[in-house]
Amino acid sequence: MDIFGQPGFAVLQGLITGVLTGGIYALIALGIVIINKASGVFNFAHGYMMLLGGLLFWTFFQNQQLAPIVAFALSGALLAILSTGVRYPATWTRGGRVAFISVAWAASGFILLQTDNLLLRAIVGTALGTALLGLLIERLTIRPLISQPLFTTVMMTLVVGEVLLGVTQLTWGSVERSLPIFATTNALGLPQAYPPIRIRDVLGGTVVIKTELLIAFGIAVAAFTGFVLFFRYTRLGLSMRATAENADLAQAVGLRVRAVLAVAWAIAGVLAALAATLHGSSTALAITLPGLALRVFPAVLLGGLESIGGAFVGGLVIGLAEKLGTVYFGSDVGEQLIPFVVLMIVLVVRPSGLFGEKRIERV
Amino acid sequence: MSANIRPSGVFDTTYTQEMRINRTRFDQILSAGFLGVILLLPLLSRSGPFGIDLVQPGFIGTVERIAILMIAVQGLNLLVGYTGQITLGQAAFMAVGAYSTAILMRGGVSFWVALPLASLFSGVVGLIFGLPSLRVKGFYLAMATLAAQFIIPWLLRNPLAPLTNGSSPLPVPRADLFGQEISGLSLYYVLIIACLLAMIVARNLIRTRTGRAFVSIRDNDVAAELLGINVFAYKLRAFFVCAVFAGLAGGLLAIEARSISPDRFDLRTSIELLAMLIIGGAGFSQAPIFGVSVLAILRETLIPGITPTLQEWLPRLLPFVDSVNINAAIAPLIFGVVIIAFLIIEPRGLAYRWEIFKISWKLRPFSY
Amino acid sequence: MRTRLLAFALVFALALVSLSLGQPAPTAFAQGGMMRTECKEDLTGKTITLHTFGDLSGPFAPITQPLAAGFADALKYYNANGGICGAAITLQQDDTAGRQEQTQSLYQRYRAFDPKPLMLLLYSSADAELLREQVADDEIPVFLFAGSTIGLYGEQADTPGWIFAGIPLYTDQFGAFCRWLGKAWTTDLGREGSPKVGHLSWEGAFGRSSETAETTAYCAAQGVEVVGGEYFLPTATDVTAQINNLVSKGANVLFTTSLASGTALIAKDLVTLGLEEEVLLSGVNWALDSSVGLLGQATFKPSGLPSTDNIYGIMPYIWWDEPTDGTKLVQEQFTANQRPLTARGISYLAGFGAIDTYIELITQTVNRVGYDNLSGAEVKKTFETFKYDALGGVFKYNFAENVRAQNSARIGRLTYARGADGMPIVVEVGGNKLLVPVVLPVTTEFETVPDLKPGGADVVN
Amino acid sequence: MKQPSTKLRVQNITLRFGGIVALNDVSFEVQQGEILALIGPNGAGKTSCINSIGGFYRPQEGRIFLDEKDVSRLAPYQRAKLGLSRTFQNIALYTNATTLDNLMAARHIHMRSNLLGEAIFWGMAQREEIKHRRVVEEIIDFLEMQSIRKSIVGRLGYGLRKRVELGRALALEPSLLLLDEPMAGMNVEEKEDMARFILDIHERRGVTIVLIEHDMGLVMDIAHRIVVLDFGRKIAEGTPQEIRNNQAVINAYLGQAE
Repeated sequence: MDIFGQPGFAVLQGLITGVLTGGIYALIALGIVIINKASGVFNFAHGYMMLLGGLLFWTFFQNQQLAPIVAFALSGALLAILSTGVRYPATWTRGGRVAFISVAWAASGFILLQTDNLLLRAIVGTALGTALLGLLIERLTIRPLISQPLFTTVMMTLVVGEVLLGVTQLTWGSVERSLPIFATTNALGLPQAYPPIRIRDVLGGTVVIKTELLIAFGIAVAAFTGFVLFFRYTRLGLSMRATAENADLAQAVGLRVRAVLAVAWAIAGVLAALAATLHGSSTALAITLPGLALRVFPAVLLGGLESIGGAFVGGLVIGLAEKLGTVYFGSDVGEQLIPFVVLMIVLVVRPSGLFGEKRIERV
Repeated sequence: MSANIRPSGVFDTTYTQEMRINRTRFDQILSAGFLGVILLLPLLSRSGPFGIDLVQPGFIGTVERIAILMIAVQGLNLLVGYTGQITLGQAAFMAVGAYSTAILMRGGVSFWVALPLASLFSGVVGLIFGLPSLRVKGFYLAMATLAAQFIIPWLLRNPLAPLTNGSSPLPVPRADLFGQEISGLSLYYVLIIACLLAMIVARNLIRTRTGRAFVSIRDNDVAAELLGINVFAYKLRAFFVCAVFAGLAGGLLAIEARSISPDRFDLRTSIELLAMLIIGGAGFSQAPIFGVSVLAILRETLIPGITPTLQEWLPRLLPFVDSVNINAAIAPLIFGVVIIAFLIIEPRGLAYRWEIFKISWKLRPFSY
Repeated sequence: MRTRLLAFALVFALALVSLSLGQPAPTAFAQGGMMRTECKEDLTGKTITLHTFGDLSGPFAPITQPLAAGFADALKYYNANGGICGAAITLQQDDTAGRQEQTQSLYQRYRAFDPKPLMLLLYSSADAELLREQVADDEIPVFLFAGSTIGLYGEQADTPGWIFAGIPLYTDQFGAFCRWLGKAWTTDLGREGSPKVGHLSWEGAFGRSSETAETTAYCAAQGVEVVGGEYFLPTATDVTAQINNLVSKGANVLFTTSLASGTALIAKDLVTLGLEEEVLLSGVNWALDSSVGLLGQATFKPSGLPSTDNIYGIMPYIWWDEPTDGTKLVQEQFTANQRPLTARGISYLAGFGAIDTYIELITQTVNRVGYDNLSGAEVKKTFETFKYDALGGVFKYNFAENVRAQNSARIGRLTYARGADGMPIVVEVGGNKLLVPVVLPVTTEFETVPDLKPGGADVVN
Repeated sequence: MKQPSTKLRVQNITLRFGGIVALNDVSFEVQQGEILALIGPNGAGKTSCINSIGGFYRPQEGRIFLDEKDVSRLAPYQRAKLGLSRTFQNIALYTNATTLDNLMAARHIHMRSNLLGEAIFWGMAQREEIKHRRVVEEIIDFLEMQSIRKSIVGRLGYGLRKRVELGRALALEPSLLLLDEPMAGMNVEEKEDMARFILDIHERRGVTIVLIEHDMGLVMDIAHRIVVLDFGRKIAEGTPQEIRNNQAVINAYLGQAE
């Protein structure tokens, strides 16, 4: 059975894979949107943050002892975030706060140095590492640019990417690494990816759903739901929204705007690592990873620069457009041209994107 | 900035005199001296006719590339620095110029005809990608040019492959002048003179009607409109001029490299051109001179110079570093750190510092 | 065959164990054991530099970084064993990050060195293609460890020819594969119908290099139909759509011209789609690299072996697991320098071999013209009729008029080392369990590959 | 009832921003060579009216005629070419440029050089530069700005900046000049200077002027006729004498209920 001249199952396959890879795109887009929402900076370095985050995850996931100094630095970052970046409920006493922070600190240190559960160690270590990375980038490169023209911040994030590339090269080199996190152990004792879900005899062929992509998609959806709830119901989330709305006003009513910006960068760092890990688990972690973020920029604009829901929809649409484009026109059109054609169309037809706020700069 | 500070003892008696680029003896000597050194450089190297070994022959190549990049960066300066529009697609417009030049020359057209035609064509392509500036500006416009940076190489790779060899490089025939092949020394002078002319043209545009319209748009586009300036038309004009410069640079690159491929004109090249502009000082006519020189010399002379030392010492300082990786890591690291330092310490760039220096020099000893 | 395989596996497993324990196995090989031309001149006290640059940090980096390790270990070994007729070899090496801009500027720097480089060692098709005209102008011969037809012969097999390739041209590799496929399809491979090949490769000069009008026509003459090509970006997450496209055009063989992660991704998605039996995966020599075999180990076929098991391709050299003097030497140095398992691929071998080749090349040139007359032009002259078995036959060079690329190859197959019980051998490196990728020759004799450059001898009209 | 001497005709314009009506069916005419003052309390719609005439806002209803030519659909730059020029309530100068450059920028519509000519500069473009430089110098002399010719505008005092802006508006050689509160925030001396310049412009250059001003004394002195706006409606029109005695105007200003 053909759909517009292509075998139906192939089209369906394209649809499914498109949506699922779109989930990873959406996560990447979310990281970019969060920074843009909080500080009005479009982070061109996001792809490189992904690369660094993914490699951090890989490092922690290896069955090797961690140098205590690394654990110390990372739990130090946690300590810093918990004691300055977070607003605790007013009902908490000072003692309660100190106790909470100490317990969290000790627990992270323990996990990093002692646990046998590599996945847990990798998650904790990467989250802390990339949060620290986000904080450092914000503090060292973005904050000094307050009140500089847009052009300067664009340039800055582009260049931060260069530096991160240098750091990853220096530390990890450019060997490709496989990251089998969604895997069981097979008869030989090797990690083996979960078998794909096969649906036979649909529209004239077999349609396959890749399990790791499905899991990645699920995690992406969960992360999105988490963020929507976070922005809606937590104090920190609310103050981020307020800051995004009007930084001066937020400052005037006593919100710690700088802390909010820093937290946004930290969150974006964690999201970058998450996206990189999910992507890496389905192929490999390679030095070319930042190129993936480039293809997600159209998704961000399509959804709207400041819209979290938009990032999700944008990611899915770009994922779909790529795969369907490949099915119908071949991969040179699908993957290399379509995202950017979508970008041009969005800019001409509806620059604010599908869900973006209308207050964009217009001529 | 400097226009209102005149060195004492210099009085302009005619408007013509006042409009000169080099208005003082000091400026004139400096410019002439600078130009003289540049023109003499290849004669002082081992490969020159006199066999004097004062200048590293490798440095001549660096100067050639500086000349080419300066043209591209000056175009960018007109669009970004003077008109205030961001573009991330300058390398793609260079690609259009380079490929058009090469294709025309392969078709038997003389280089001297092909180059201007290619530049103009590149300008037209620039105009097309400037069209979104009717509706969007600032960051959104930057994104449109980012799309150009991907769509143009795609066109070169795929539908235009019969003309361009697709992803593979396209050989470029040698350019000639009166039957004489342009290579070595003559290539050097062709590039330097082209660069010089481009700088003068840019300077002329800046100090006349178009330049004032560009600056009006950058500083306050609403007021510009009310002064009778068709803002959209002038933005397009800026895109056109910018891409013409890029096309010129691309065409020269084609005859210098004699082989071009789409990879040569990637996003990172565009970013580097922008970085050169910022370091030089966007919105100052000397920006390309400073920016391109600093980054090109950093990349081609300084970084290779320190790499061996780092290869020896870094693994000892940082135990996790493998010396094999240093070669690859060092260029992006140093490049990135230098540009970040510039963005934080002097976002207005070297040309701005230079102006300040010139003023305090002219006003010495009372520079307050 | 079976016992030999077993023997390789055991030797290899032992080597790996000693590697993971970090104990060097010290036995030195005399350089003379490699059948090197004897020196007529003693160059002790002199220094000869080998110049090389390429993509160490860009998309080709996974392949090129072990190459750098190979250079380093070979230099150490050969300098300790006499260098070039007593002269010490130094290495001038730089990174282009896969950027043409950088290639151009590095080249200009290199060509201005005093003394001018005697030879440039390159390993990227795109670099060779970019510099093709310029090296001819500057009279610097290039030894290229890639098979770029355009780089060597230009668009119409025209001059200049200053570039010499250490592996067969990708067009010729594909031709050789077709020739074998046409014969082996129903016999050795036991398949039905006729072979139909789809190209599925990386976007770029390298990836697109084997699909040309000449190769398509030649393959058709061998009874192999080329149904089309799909080119994906190195960042692609998934190629199921591309595979479906090609399969729906009738492809039952995929041929890839991409490096490790590209090939591994195709292998994985073939398994995902359940096409691993139906569709034969094959590629140029890079598809048979251990980097592919290592990366492919996340997905397994129903048979229990990794998705990258049984990839067919061109094998223009002797592989690590074949016991020759050359491979033994390389394995020893590899172990002695505690290189990681991930580096045990073609690049390390190539890096080592390149140094060996350079020594021989310069030795022959010095013997012919004397040390004081060494120049790029003279080295090129040596190249033009260069016949040499590098590393005692690991790489066989046989250049002649109009043959500037290595031109003999076997068909090989990537699989995994098995123990006596027929089960794959699992080793533990750095806490991770791994299967050991091995490459086995399918056809044992080296055969001359067809000449499919534009205007080449075997081009079908 | 068309008269050839009508310079500007505003015909039933209504301007809405979302639900807010900024101008409601406003009509008035400006005769050739007169000074018309537009007055009204804050928020009456005076600036909206000027912006509509200048083309910055597009009224949803109504039409605007300049020299009996319908300009309602024209972009601001096209209206400028027809001889319309203006100053802003909050000065909109190019603050990083010199006075001279600001004025030269306003010569744009009178210049004829093209890209190619400018690129070469010597010859036509240079002659043109000099020609227009002379015009600008005349204006500088006229507005007594010789001493600040080459000063960066951003560093000038408020009163001087207002004067530079007036100069820039004049450099367009307009036939109709819209002045949005040219004397706001000035001291008495500066106001007197400005009033003198406005009268000079009117007399010596024959420019028709529409003026928004709060200083009633001044308005009554220099305006020939006055249009009064309140809550986006025109509530009165007439000579200063008539306006002074108009009950609706008095109520509007004193806030009495009608």
